[in-house]
Amino acid sequence: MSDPMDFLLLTKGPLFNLAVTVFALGMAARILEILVNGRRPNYSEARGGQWLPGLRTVLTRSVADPGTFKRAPFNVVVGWLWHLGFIVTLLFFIPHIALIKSLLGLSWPGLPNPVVDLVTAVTLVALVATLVHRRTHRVKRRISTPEDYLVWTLVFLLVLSGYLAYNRIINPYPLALGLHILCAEVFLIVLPFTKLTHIFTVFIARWYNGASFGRRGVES
Amino acid sequence: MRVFEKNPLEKGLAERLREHGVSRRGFLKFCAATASMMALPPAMIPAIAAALERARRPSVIWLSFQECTGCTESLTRSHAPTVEDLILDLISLDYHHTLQAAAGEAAEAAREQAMRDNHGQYLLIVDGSLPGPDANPGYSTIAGVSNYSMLMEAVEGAAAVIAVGTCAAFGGLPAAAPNPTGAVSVMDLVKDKPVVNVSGCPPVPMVITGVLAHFLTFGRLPELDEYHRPLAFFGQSIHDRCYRRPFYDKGLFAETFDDAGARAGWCLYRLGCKGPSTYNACATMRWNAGTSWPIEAGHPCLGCAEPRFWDAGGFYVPLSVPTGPASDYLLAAGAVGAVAGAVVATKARGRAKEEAAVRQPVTVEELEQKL
Amino acid sequence: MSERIVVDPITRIEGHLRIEAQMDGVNIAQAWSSGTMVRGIETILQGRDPRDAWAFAQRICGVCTLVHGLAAVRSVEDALAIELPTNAQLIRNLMIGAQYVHDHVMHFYHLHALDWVDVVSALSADPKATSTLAQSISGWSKSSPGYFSDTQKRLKGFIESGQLGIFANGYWGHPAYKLPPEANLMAFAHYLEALAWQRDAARLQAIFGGKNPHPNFVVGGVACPIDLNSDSAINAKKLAEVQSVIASMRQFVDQVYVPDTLAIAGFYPDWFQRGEGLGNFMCYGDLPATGSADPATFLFPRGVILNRDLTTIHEVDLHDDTQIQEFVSHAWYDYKGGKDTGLHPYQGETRLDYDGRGGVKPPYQQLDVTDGYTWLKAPRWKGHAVEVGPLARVLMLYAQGHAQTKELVDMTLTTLKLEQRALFSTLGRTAARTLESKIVVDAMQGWYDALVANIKAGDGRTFNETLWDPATWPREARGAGFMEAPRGALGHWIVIKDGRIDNYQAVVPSTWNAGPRDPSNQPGAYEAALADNHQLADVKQPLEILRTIHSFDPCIACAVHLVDPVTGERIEVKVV
Amino acid sequence: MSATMSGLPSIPVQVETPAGGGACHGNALAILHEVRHALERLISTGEATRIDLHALPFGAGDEAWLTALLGTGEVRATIEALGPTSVQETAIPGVWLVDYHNAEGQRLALHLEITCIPGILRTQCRELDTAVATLDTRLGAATPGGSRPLS
Repeated sequence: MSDPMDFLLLTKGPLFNLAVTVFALGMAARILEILVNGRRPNYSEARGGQWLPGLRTVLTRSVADPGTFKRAPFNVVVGWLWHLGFIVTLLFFIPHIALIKSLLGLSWPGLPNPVVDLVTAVTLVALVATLVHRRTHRVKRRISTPEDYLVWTLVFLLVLSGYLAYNRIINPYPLALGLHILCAEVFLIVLPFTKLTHIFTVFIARWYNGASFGRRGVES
Repeated sequence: MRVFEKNPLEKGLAERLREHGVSRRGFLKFCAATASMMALPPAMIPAIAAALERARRPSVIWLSFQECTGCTESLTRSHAPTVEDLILDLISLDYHHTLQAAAGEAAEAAREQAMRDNHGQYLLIVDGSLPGPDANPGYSTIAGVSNYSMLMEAVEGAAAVIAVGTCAAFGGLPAAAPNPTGAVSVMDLVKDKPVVNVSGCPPVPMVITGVLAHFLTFGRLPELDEYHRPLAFFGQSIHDRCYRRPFYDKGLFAETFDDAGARAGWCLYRLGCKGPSTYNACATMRWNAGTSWPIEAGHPCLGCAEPRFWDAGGFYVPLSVPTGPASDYLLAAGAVGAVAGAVVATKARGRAKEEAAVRQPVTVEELEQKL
Repeated sequence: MSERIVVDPITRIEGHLRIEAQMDGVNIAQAWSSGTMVRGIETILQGRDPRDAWAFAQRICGVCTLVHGLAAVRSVEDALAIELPTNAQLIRNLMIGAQYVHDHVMHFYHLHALDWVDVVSALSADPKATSTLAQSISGWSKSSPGYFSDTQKRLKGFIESGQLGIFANGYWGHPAYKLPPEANLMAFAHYLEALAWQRDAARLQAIFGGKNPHPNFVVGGVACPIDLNSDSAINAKKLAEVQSVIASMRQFVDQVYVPDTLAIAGFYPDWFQRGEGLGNFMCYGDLPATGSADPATFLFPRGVILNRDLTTIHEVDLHDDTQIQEFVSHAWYDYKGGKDTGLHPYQGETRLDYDGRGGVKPPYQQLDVTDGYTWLKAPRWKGHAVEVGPLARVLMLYAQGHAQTKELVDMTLTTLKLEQRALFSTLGRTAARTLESKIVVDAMQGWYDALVANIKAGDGRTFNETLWDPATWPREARGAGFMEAPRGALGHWIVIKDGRIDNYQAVVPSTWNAGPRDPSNQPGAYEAALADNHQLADVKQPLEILRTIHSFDPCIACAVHLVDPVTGERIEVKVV
Repeated sequence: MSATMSGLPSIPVQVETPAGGGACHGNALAILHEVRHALERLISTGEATRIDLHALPFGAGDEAWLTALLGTGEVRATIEALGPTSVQETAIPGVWLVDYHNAEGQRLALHLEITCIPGILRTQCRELDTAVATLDTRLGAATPGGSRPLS
């Protein structure tokens, strides 16, 4: 595909449809499976409610406990940084909101572009730091799988291509935008089949945990 | 590409102007306007003056194929140089359907004469796409001759070809899906001659005359981008040069026509503006002697200088929105996935239920008794 | 055997037109009009967002650059019953008005004038006498001997350069040129002045529509908001610019265009006696005072005149499928129901069939006029071939007793010492174009005043948002958008299904005028006009054909169109 | 304030605040910085600079804002050649606005010149060759019975 405009139209049209299809199929199947399956039945007598503890855990697990923080402050801070950065750029950049509105009909106010731009830059730095950390930390290096690196690469390329397109570092723009969309499409396609699924399942998992503890009358 | 060698007796531009009573100051002013039109820095004015001193009128043959005459209309809106200055002083427009006096055989004879007299030296301008060599030649003919034959015959002796307008440059409207007449662009067919694409639907008038002036001044074509468009005019996107850009950066957008944002001149991105992906000179040169341009008049940029802009998504749909019915795919695939997931899960659950059915609950007391 | 004259390309028009005339001695016995280029815009429109349709349709033509865009917008508004804010209506009227005046002046000076004006003869004019002539017919300021002397000098320098450019091979010295050198010089000066003037006139559309050619429109109103305190909206400064453009238009029409038309026409009285053609005239009407739903409020009335009978105006209904129909018996298309059937635009269907319908393989010398011979269809109103355009409008206004029209027509006839019958002729058509420009340019001032008054009264609305979102539309809708384009009655028909264009068709002025014969062998307006009392002084230089054809102001890209087969049958096309 | 200095009101400066505010879209400010550099260059090396304001993405109010800020200086000239060209020194010495129009009054170009005297104001050496002849003709016409140059 030599023509940038053709490339952009390919990514905005057929490839996007394909990506969305794979993503929706995979993700819906996985979530439904989780929800319908539920947990393994717990036949013991409930010693407390499930809902409140479930919700509470969703919140409390989002903050690292002091022990974890002390042991691995870098993981906590940098991890937080780029997760938050990713969410902010994804959900509060105006062109993304326009895209989501076209898909789901939902819309909300966005952030000024320079703010999103800054957040993106911070996210990129944090992502690089994460990788360096993963490579230099002995234990972490040992436990890292190829999937970890694949996922890191996808996230990094996605954010980087967006940054390059917005700042017009790659030209012409249709090429830059097409590359960014292509990254997003690869991201969407692998999402349901890798640990990226946690974007959608993390809160379900936490709720399950909290609920399960709650039933046992334990606070998690 | 020296085209000015033919008639050494012919006078240079400065001399011709002086004979019309135009002073040296007038000539310098003409050069200043020319520099501005060619998007060259004012420091170039002395060089332009020196070149124009010697410039002679090159022969220009203008072929119109599958077009709407919007490009010619646009040319007549040029105010520097004006179309009358252009055709009387700067070029010799030897064939042009809309403007020429001659018709029928006499018109074709004028074209053939100019092609013979200026062989290898004339500029060929084309507006409109044309049915390709594999399409039915009857889809577009002039004087009983197919557009394809006429183009190829005229290209043969041309010094260079300027494709004016998005149709000639990229196929444009006739080539929009499903391209009912098999329309192609000039560049699709002309491989052995330099081709300049002056895209736009229509192009900014000063961009057409700017390219002509460049050829006239320097005897060669300007520097081109990857689409063969002159960089001086197509080097930057509408978005980068848009006076509403600060609003884009601040996140201030018109949500509909005639809301408070629209009235205050906020960014038109959400109304579908294709400015970010469109490279053209509208934002700086503006239209109709600097009167306005589409975004200034409240309408999002259609992206008309880009290839395939007709098929690049709705004109009122934001640039970031996919062109296909992606939300339908999302819904359908989501539903299918959900069913599949549910079926798999239900099966698993069925097993769990079976197990639960044969389960024999025990209490602590029973357990203790058994033990 | 009598001779067949071919004029291809007909130049100084929009698009690609070929005329073939069968001679009977020096007389034209029969003529055939052929549009030789097709693009298939209506096919391209199918399946797209109706709100985008205007941009596609607008590119049908870059000369009448406004009309197809607006007709498309109106077709959607008609289908969805969208009401326009007052300001939007007035702004559109101003843009339409500017289109008329700009287009008519350019037609007269740049497309038509060289049929009557011998540029080379201007070289022998006396600038002083030219000045006296110019001052005797008008108070236009550029009329000094020095001015005409400079113009002549410039022309002389140009011709002596040996490169005649656009004036090369004109029929200079043809015996049918009757103007004295001084009138030729004056007209040539005005040829150049009109080029300059039109640039200024085009600015009105740029102010409201962002650019000209091809200004922008939006379904439900206009895109330009009004806010007197904003730099980015129609503000006091822009309104003042609009006023100054209107003033310059009025001045040019009053002091140059009208006097020149009368002066030139005065030398060609015989051209008020030929080129009449059909004698049937049709208008859709336009320039509404309020919405486009009620023709009674239009400046240009709607109706049909048959057989020059100005006492009976027949009613036109665009939605009635027995009234407007298109035939392809002599066009390079095929109909499912056979080539002799007529179809209303809502049911319109067409298949490009050049080879099957008599198209001659290029390069060719002569068309096969017994079968298909053009890319234009033959539209008919209740089976009648009708002429559309300025003459139709002026006759309609005259028939309805429009005071200004009566005054202008009667003044023209008196000045030129002509009977009312002279209107039905080649120059009658040209004069009607001039007179209606005067009517429109005067009306523009009225719309401008109304716009300013409305804004002052506190109404700044320019856009009706209620039906913008396709989710609010009915599943199916259909509408007819009409215009009185400068060249005549224009209609766009749209069928909308599930928010997309299901079918689209345009029947345009030049299809009515330049169309071919129909199944009953009735000729189109061009063909009939050429067969009316035309003698060629020199068959090698068919200037007379140009005069009559140009009097219609052909716009052929407009006229050629097609609709996709409603069936799945596809044109064999190689998509590259 | 010393007696030799004139009071502020007598300095021909005219700064108008743009109506409605917000007219400056940012590009005018950048130009002013460029003008400042050009002035320094003019002072230190004598090199003149021309800036083509037409080639810049100005918003509807930018140009008015910029010209208002630069103000109006003492010199104003109009040149009639291929339509009017107005030359106006701004309130900043050495900064000139040169506004080229065609015969129809449409603007061809708008330049900011940072120089001691804009080139277009100077008499053109190329035209001096006709100067003596032109004067002779006029002298001849003005003197009854004709006159021959003394030389």
